[in-house]
Amino acid sequence: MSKEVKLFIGPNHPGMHGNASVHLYVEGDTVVKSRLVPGFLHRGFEKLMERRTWMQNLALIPRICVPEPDINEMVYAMAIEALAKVEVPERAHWIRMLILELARIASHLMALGGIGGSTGLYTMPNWTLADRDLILDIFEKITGARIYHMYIVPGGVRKDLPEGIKADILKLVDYIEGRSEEFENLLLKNRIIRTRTKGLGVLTREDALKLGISGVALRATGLPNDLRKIAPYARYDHVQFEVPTATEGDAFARFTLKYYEIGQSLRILRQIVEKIPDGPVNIRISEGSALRWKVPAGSVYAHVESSRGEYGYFVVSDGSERPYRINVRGASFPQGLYGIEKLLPGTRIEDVALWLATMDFCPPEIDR
Amino acid sequence: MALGGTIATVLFIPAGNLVVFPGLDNVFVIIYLLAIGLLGMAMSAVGSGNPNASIGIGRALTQMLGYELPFMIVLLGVFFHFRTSSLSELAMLQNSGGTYNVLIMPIGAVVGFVSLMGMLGKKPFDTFIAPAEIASGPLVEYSGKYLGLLMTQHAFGTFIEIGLFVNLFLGGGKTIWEFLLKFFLVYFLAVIISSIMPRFRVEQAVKFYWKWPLILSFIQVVIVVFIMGRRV
Amino acid sequence: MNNEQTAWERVANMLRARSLWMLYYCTGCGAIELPPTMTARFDMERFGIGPMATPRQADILLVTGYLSTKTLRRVIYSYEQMQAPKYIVGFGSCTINGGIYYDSYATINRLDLYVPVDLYLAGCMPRPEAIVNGFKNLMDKIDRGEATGWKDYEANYEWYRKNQIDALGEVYIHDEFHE
Amino acid sequence: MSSMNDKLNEIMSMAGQFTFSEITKRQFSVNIKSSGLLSVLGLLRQKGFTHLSLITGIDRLNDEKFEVVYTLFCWESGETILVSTLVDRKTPVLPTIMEIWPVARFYERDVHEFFGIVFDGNPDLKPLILEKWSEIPPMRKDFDPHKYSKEHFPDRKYSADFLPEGGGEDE
Repeated sequence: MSKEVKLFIGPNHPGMHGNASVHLYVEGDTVVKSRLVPGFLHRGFEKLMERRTWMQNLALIPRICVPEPDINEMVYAMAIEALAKVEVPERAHWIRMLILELARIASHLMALGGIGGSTGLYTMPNWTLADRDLILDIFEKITGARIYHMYIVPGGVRKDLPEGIKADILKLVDYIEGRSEEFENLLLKNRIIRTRTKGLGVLTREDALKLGISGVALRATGLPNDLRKIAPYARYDHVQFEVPTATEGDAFARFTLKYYEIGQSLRILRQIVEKIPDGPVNIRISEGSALRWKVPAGSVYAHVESSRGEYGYFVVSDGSERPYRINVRGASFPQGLYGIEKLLPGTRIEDVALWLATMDFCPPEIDR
Repeated sequence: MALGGTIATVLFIPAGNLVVFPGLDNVFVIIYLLAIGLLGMAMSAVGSGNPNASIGIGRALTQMLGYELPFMIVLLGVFFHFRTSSLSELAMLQNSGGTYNVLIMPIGAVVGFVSLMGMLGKKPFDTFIAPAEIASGPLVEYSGKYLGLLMTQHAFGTFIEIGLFVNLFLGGGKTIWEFLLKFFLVYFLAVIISSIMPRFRVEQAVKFYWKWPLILSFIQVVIVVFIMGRRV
Repeated sequence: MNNEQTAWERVANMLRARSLWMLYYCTGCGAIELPPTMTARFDMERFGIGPMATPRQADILLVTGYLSTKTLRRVIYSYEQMQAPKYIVGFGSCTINGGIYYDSYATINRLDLYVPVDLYLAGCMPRPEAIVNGFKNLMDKIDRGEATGWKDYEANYEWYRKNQIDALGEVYIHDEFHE
Repeated sequence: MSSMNDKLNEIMSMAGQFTFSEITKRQFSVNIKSSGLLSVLGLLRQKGFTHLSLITGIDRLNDEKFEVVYTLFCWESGETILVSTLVDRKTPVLPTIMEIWPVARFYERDVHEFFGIVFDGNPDLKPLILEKWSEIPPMRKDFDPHKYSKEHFPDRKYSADFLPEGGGEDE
């Protein structure tokens, strides 16, 4: 029995996007046992949120998960509106959907860049991150900030869209669609990437459901489970788009789905720009100054389809100015902790970084 | 030791008309000395105790297994045809005969180039210095002066391998400038290919080497032995 | 404290400043701005700064934003593994005085009690332009020979170690694998 | 939707005493005693609520209780059910639901670490996120992070002169 080597794909490792440590027990080149040790990015969000008023939390919540901060604001706003039984003006719904879809494309581009990085294809990250920057420019025009926008507030959206933004968005959509053919040649039709990811980390449908995995990994096993279709929020029921699925459930299926989802999101963006109505963009949740809002007592679970899967907040309010308890459910919690323990054994060392990239696992969601 | 072995090998590569040891530049001498350089790096890396380094060395040696086989077979074909194995004579024969090996043995040249990519550790086959997985493999524990030594050793290695390829297949060039020009062209081609290729896994690399290049090299040898016969 | 540099040291500093290698280790939320800084749009390769995988071969350690106690331990490991002329760049206000997590039980409030910081970058996640500008300042500082954080880490090592022990209990974990 | 309610009522009646309320048109919350926990969750799983989204701990300090909420989601109908139970704060012990949802092992480990609720039957309740934590579980209401942060992590003293006379270090 050859010696079992203990190996860290530790916090300080180029293959690891973010900050978590995977402990591998390796025999020869194949992983025998693997375990995730999270907690490196733990800041005690849930405790901090209980010490701040509802409006102060707005500055705190986008900082939970870094590649895609807007879903936090959206879920926080949806939970408060559900508790306060308040209906957001029509235009705010459409603007929120616009922000979420732009964030999804940016996050997917980042993930595809990560896949290129871990297989050594360094032209891929250069391309995808350059395109992602164009999206961040549009975010800057709309919200004033690149990454943390704090734009979706309870009761609608902070301010209206600047003029001329529709033209910029259409220009961006055409540009990214124009580049899709180059992306396909470089990534999807690339024979070496195909041989490396075919059959890597195969996830069967029962395993996915048992593990509580959601998002692209679940859709790669054939189930078209997308919260935007099953439990539509904002105005997703007024927009046509399909949910791409595959059947193999391996790494290759996962990142092709990510790529096709970018195409779908571009389609949604076009429809949003056409159908967005005019009108007010936000209303007040309760009277008094924004810092002294009181949300009626109750508890609600609001969740959204993020680029990695189901992302939700469980918000409990006791009617005071500060939330009583907020619990964050990241999509990477089951994929990271249980997925790594159950699915990694059997793969080779070179593929661990690639597996993490295709599973798109984001450590701050686990540590909160 | 690594650097010493590699510098010793460089002396034997004829660069155009600059030949250091006229009589001794036999291809087998070069292949033998090249191994010393790699072994030096291997032993010092494994000594560093970092598991990443030993995995990197394991990969480098298995990959070496991969590309040596087809490369050797093609070399035998060339020696059989030209009836000599000394590099400078080979270069001289090609120049006098006016035809470069790459024209009369195109398949051999392709196999030579593919195994050259393996030797240099260019992108499709650079699993042993893969930064994303094992944190730049054997070089993981080096820094400062020692890293500098290893970098120069790698640079010398690149010069040897491409010089070998240029002499064997492109006629080596009558003057030093012509040799350097060909050297630059071959290196440039290798870099272009490697910039759009992701990385193979080690066993995939070896499987690839033992599938296409091996068959091609056999075809090459068959052509050389039966059709072209021995050169007069 | 402008220290006069010997001729050799000035040349060494000049060369050192031109090829800084950045340790590819995202310790906090600011790390999301590093990929755009490294790739095509805000390319920092122009300044000779490139990502490096191992602490052994890195010169700059980026503390990008808040630092939880668990990560502080690993930052200390990495910092001590790095070779002598090493510099630490602190991102955002979380490294200066706790930032938005001033009252969190898991993040430290002041970075330079534990490791010497050579440069602070402003911005709650500094933008890529700010990062590149910050690296430019760091390079000038190295040229002038003022970036000597690592020297006073060795000089008053006990003071740093005492602070680290206060915050972390004990720095080196034995059962790293939590058997 | 109403068919959903009758189906729910029929399950609930089997599980004994419960309070039932509807939060939004696709979300219901059910409060049951901890004894009926396993049976109700098993039943709900057969009824299509296959996805366990979350296990949340809430510290009801003033009435000396911990509340644990299981969030279930049904992929087909898109409905969410919040099954919540109360458990005494002094001896918080709950049965584990690992047999029904294996992934619950990590949610329970997380809740155990932050609240101190023991889930018997869960093999590894080791610390998951915190390292070398000697205080009481941090998410309990009686733990003050600001005081802890002041003691353990000294910060920079600012002599800000713009503060009004009355102002000063906040609480």
